[in-house]
Amino acid sequence: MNPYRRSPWIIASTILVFIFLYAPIVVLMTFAFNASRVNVLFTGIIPSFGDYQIVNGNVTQSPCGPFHWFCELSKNTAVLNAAKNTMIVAITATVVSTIIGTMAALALQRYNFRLRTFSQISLYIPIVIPEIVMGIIILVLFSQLFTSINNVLNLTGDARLNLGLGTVILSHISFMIPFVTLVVQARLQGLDKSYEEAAMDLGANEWTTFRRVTFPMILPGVLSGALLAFTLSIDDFIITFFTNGPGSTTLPIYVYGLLRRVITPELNALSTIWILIVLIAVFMIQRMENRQV
Amino acid sequence: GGGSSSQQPATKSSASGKVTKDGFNCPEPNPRIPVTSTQLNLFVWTQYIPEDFYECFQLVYGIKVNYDEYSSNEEMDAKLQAGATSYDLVQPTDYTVTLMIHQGLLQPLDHSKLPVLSNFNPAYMNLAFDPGNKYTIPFQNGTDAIVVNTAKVTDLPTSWADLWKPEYKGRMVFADDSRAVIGLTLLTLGYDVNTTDQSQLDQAKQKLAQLIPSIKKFDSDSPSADLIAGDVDLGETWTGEAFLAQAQLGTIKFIYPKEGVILWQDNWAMPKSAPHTDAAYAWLNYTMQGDMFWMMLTSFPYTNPNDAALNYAKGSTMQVTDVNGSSTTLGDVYNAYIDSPITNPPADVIKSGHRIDDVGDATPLYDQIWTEVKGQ
Amino acid sequence: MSEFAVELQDVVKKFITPEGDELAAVNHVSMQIKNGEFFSMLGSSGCGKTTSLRMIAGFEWPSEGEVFIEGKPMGHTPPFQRKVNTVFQNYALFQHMTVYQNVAFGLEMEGAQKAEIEKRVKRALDMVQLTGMERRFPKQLSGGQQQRVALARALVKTPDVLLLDEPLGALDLKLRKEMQLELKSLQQQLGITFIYVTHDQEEALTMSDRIAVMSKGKMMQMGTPVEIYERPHNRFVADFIGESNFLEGKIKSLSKNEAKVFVPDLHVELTGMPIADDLVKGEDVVVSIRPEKIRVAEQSANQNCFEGKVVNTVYIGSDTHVVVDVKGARLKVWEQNRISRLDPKSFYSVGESVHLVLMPENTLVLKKD
Amino acid sequence: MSEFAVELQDVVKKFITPEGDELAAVNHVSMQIKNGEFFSMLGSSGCGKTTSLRMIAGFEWPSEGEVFIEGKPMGHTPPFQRKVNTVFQNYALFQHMTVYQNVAFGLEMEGAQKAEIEKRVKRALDMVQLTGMERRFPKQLSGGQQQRVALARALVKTPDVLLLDEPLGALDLKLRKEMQLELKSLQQQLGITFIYVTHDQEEALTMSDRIAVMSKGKMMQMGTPVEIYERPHNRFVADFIGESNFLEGKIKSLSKNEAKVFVPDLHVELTGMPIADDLVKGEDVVVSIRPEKIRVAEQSANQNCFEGKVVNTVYIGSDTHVVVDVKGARLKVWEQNRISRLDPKSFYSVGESVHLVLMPENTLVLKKD
Amino acid sequence: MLKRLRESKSAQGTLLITPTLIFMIGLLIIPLLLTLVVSFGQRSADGGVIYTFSLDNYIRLLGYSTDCPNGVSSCFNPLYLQILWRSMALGFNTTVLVILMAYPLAYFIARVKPKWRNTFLFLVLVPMWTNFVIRVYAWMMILRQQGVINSLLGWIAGLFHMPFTPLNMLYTPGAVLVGMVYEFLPFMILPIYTSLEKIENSLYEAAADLGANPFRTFLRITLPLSMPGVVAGTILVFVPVMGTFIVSDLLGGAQVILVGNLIQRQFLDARDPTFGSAASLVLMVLTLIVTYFYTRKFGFGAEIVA
Ligand SMILES: Nc1ncnc2c1ncn2[C@@H]1O[C@H](COP(=O)(O)OP(=O)(O)OP(=O)(O)O)[C@@H](O)[C@H]1O
Ligand SMILES: Nc1ncnc2c1ncn2[C@@H]1O[C@H](COP(=O)(O)OP(=O)(O)OP(=O)(O)O)[C@@H](O)[C@H]1O
Ligand SMILES: [Mg+2]
Ligand SMILES: [Mg+2]
Repeated sequence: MNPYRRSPWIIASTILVFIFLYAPIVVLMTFAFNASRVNVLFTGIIPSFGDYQIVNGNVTQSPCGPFHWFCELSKNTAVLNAAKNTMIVAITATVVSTIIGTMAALALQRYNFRLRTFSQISLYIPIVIPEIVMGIIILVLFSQLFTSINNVLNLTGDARLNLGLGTVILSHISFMIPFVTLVVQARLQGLDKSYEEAAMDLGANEWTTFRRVTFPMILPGVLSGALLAFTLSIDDFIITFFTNGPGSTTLPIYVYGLLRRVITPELNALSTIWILIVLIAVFMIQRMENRQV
Repeated sequence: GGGSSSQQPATKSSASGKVTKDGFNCPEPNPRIPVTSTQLNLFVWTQYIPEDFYECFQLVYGIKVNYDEYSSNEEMDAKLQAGATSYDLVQPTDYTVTLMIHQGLLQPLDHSKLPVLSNFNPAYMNLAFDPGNKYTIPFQNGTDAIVVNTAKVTDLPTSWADLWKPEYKGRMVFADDSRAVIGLTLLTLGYDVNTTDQSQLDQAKQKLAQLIPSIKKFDSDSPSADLIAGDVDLGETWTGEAFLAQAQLGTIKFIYPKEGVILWQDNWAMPKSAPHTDAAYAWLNYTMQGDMFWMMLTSFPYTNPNDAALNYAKGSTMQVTDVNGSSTTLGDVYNAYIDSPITNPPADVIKSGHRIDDVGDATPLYDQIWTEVKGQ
Repeated sequence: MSEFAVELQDVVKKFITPEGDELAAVNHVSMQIKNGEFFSMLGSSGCGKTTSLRMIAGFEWPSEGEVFIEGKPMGHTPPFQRKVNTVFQNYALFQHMTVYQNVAFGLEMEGAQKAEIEKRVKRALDMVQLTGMERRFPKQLSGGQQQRVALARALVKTPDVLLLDEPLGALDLKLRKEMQLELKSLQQQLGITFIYVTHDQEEALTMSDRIAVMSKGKMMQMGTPVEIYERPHNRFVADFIGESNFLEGKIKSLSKNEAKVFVPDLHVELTGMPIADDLVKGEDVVVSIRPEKIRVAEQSANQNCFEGKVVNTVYIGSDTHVVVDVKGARLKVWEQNRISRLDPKSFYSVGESVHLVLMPENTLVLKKD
Repeated sequence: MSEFAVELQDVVKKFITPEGDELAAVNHVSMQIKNGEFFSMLGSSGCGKTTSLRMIAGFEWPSEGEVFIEGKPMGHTPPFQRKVNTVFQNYALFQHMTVYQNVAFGLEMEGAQKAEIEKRVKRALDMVQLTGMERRFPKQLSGGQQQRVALARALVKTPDVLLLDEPLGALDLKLRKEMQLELKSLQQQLGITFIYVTHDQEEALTMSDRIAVMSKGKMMQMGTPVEIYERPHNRFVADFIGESNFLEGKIKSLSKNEAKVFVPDLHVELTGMPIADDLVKGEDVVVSIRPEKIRVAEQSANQNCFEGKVVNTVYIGSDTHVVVDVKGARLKVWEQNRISRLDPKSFYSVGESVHLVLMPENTLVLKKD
Repeated sequence: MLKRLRESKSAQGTLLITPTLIFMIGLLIIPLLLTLVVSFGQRSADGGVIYTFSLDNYIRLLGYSTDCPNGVSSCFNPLYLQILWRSMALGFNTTVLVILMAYPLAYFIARVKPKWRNTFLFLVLVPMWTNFVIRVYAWMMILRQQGVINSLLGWIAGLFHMPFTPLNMLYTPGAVLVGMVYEFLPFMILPIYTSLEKIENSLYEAAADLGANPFRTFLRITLPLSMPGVVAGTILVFVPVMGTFIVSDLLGGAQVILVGNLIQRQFLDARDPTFGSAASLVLMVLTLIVTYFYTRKFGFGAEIVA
């Protein structure tokens, strides 16, 4: 250990950066208790419990008191539905892209084949392509595809293939794969091949080797890849907008539309709950890990 | 959602006895239209439709309503043009209608299936963008005019031209809408808002170039927020935002400029590819009945073209919550609507108003101007 | 079952180096390894030991030639279908599994019964004296212990052939010596064929039944430790295995088991034992003499005897290494410290003159290459 | 300038182990290292060698006691202000710098002139025979070459003291032997003080002027190689340095330089040389005899002579290690293979009976601990 | 069959990569070829595409236009180059700031006890799991004239009875920068962390041993060795920043046009997909080249999170 690691500068700047990261979050959470419906300025916390009362745009009294907006949220089917869709998309896409991406990483890192360089390069496309272009081209593709399929199978009415959560998920997967792959690749580079060889040597076939040895060892990489992908997915607006269909509105789309009207504190309430859940989860995991070691 | 309005059960004869979550007793559709489809897909402006519309329609017709939302005509048009085929109804604003007709994205409406047409105020029918309402029926409309916070601004602008005054520098908000802003610039020069004349446009560009630096924010989302928060003091905005801002901040004033306002109207239209036309007709007729459409008044402070709705609301004692969420009677809401020059502009304002229309090949010119003045 | 546990027939393994040119890591190598034999591969770094081993284990496939196990040609048979097991140089223990799980892994792969597994794992761990460590994770073990786990993990499969790639490379001298004995006795009691890669020649000499000395992908010599050490086929082997004094010279006369060689450095003729059969009169050769085989005599003897001066002595505990200058040629001489003196250097003080006797039977005549 | 290059006064270094309990990695160690001396620390893994070195270099600070360099107490002086340099076990070369840049780094830190730097780097690289490799990056070098770069990087600073932590640990035997010679001659021509950590005892014996043998954080013995090997203070040293036969016994009689010890295993009395001064009559002791110092005689000699049976012989090239059973006690005997025979085992065939002579001056009597 | 697969490593590799290729080729590369075709086309009156082969769009991008004021036949106006330049400037500033903020944090995380590292990495990511717009709104609320900061300052000023005029922060380039930095910070922290975490302590010790004080150790050892991480982060930050515009619209008051706006407007307001395609292709190819060059040089896959 070197005696200089704990430089006060580092610690100071670290604290500052964390403040920078969390200041908006704190504000955002505070506004979840905002009395003002319009939610532009903070007009104080909803003072008292009781029947719903509102005086020129400021909630003065609510059955739920300060937690008025949390109650409203629980009633707001639109938001909840959007949130649900977002989760469905994010989770499905993350799972799938993590699997596919990991496979790709294995291929690129452990095997030699003709399309190697090509694949590696093609993986950078989603990173550099402007979102709107990706959104529109994918939409064009789907609609062409669907129209032709519908004509071939002459499907009609609701039987027709259409935009929806499915198309959103597919397009999300396609821009999430590269991030997973690159991260897992990084991990694989660090992982000595001899572990896999040892497993095979002991009689494990390719699949078992992966399941029992490779995967557990690259798990951290896979997880962080999945996290990155997840982070990108739950926030995506443009691509989702073009590829979604009736009834598949996600949170970003919903909220983005709300810009045109009032962003009521309900959304702050939503974010607040979500963040708390995640934070708690994180510390639970941390606790468990510490117990293991 | 933002639009949901909570009422006591209506004591109307036509009540169906079917009641929504918010306790609204859905009226019977009249006439009831025979429908075979079991679904309806809408592509609508974000948060532009009261929850109860969806619920009631489902309750009385048993048709499930799926909807997608967009926040600009261009997005909607782009998506349909790119081949989104599943929508039964969309809500284009006037100039977009012309465009979509050209693009062949819309199908003509069968007026025989639209008895509801009689509900509308003729002033909002048969407009230039769709003569004879071949493709569209009105939904809501409003104006773009000057908004001012009288508490902060002493000498009030009376014309678009006034906005060029140096004292407003850095205090103004404008819609982030090339057509509207270039349009009003053209007006100050005495030109038509839809001109395609190169030299006129060049002059407009010069003039606009002087305005841009003194604009603090371009905002087509919610300029009201900045007005309320005091980050801007005046600018150009549209009916709904002005009304919202005023509701929060009494000192907000909506001024109709000398050169004339810019008029706009959102309409219902039916894409060619609509899979459930029958359900779509049912929806149009049902939701625009007077005893349904009044809901727009309580949560969407725009100019309402639906006389039946206005009449229904007039003097009604029904308990409702208004735009600010405070509860009053529907009658009062009606009065507020009628009395407000924002939602109910004087007739001459409407008459002297201008409408943005599609300019076809000239569109890139407008965009070019916008890009240049902003990119300077 | 074939008499050979493993056989390499004229095997070649080519690699494309990072620079892009082709490299024959193993170059036309053939060897037969008998059942139950302790067979070592010896050679300097990069000579192709690991590669050969990997081809037997099935991690690499020969570019040419064929590998036979139990007389069956292996072709592209994957590792998990070969009845050989490997102990890896870096142990390659599964970090996320306990000692027990590591050892059990191989048996689970065979689909053995739980009870059966438990029994055999226990026996294997006893064998390597790790009982009680079952629950530990590899990183909680010392180097030597990890090494044992790797061993147990391979042994528990009771393979016909066990491949070991420098298993003791990472251990310190003391521990290495212990493990050498353990390995040897294990091999003897189990009667498994060991193929053992090392670059520590003393290790190879002490443990092996037979040794293969490799260099640059080629097989230099194969034989028992004694053959390798006492009858090296060429200078490389003589030099790589143990130390040697080399004197260049020219063959003057030649008989079946004696060669007279003129050594210009010493301006004398030496009688030595010709190694290669195809030596011819007048050929340039090197004479190799092991430092421990040079006798130091008080007074001159008649044959192959030289006077020299001690130029340096190094005390290494059990022996003293003396460097003697004979007419300008430096000869290494190892003397055992058979008497305990506080200054054994005085044994031979620098500058002192001594007589060295190079006995013909200790003097090997090798081809010059 | 003080006579001692480095001095440790009663130094203690405590660590908190991962398990949370306190561990004295170095436990009240004192040593004086003279200027220009080649000083080695020897000990099994984990005995505190590296820690001691790191305290001298300044990477760790003593929990108790004081480190002096050139007679000055170091206290918490940071490494970059101490005139010692270190050659790290894993070399710790800067991967992103060329060989030249690596070596130049230290001089730049001193703010030396460009020309000056060039001159000295060149000299340093010559010294370690790396001229021509300036432009290479560390990963383009072999282990031995990297090792030399690390050396040059430290030497170029012309430190008063050079600390080397198992610098040859990673190299293979052949290369290690070469580097040992190079290091030794470098040290002699530069006259720098070397403090050399190793766990290879042969290395320590061949290279060092003095050796410190450590165990479990404690200093066991400090002295010249010969002292350490020929006069170990206790059983640990005798065992750790080289090999020994140990026989337990009881002192029967005692004089200044001779002790009569009864050895129950052999039912005899041995005469040996008492090591510790405070041995007393009747005390339990161990008698230690080096295997190379046991004479094998054809016919029985009178004193300290035993008959035994050969139970095992191991051929290691230069020597043959014979294990002889004397009345149930196993004695290791090393015989040099002074004659080249194709089967030197026949030298001593298993089961053959031999006479062993343990000469008193080779027989050390140690405290039993 | 299985046997043959088993015996051909390249077959296995191909099998593993296939799903990825299906996605990449199916959903990206083929459509991209379409855009290429479109970019050579011409705009039709109602915003459709007339398929021809004309380079007009690309020429126009370079700033040569055929319709000019006062009837000149052709004129040069580097408008789009300026916009590109502006976007790059923003991207550059953002990246630099992000690096400055991310580095110490990454360094800190790389040096805490291993068991805590994951937690800190999580804490870095969590803010990004709130909704983007809500986040930006939070910033607006902080920066407004009557926002958090101004209130705080006002209060402090009040304590000292000083006159205080609210700072004008929202809708300024500064605000845009803050927002951008905030949005992209994690994407820089993760890669830098990984590369720092790989550096062995002995290197720091070696440097100290050779006489380098902590500061110079940082300059000469730590920084260079973490460069791959910085580069990887730069790609993950700079490239997207070039394409985004929502932050600048919301926090900057949409006063300027960036490449992102430009492309967006072509597909929407201007309804000129041909020009839009051309613009985006140029942008992509530029960034793709840079990215590939960098990644080849520094191995960027190896440097994102691990
Ligand atoms: N996968 C590979 N690609 C390219 N070259 C390789 C590969 N594996 C080994 N080589 C080369 O083949 C030669 C022999 O390598 P090998 O590992 O068999 O040597 P070794 O005898 O085991 O050396 P060591 O004693 O250092 O382990 C070396 O020059 C090495 O660089
Ligand atoms: N930073 C530390 N924290 C806790 N314990 C430590 C630390 N450094 C060393 N130790 C412990 O101190 C003891 C001595 O370590 P040291 O590295 O000095 O041994 P060594 O003689 O160098 O061993 P080796 O020959 O294996 O290098 C060991 O038990 C080690 O576990
Ligand atoms: Mg090897
Ligand atoms: Mg050490």
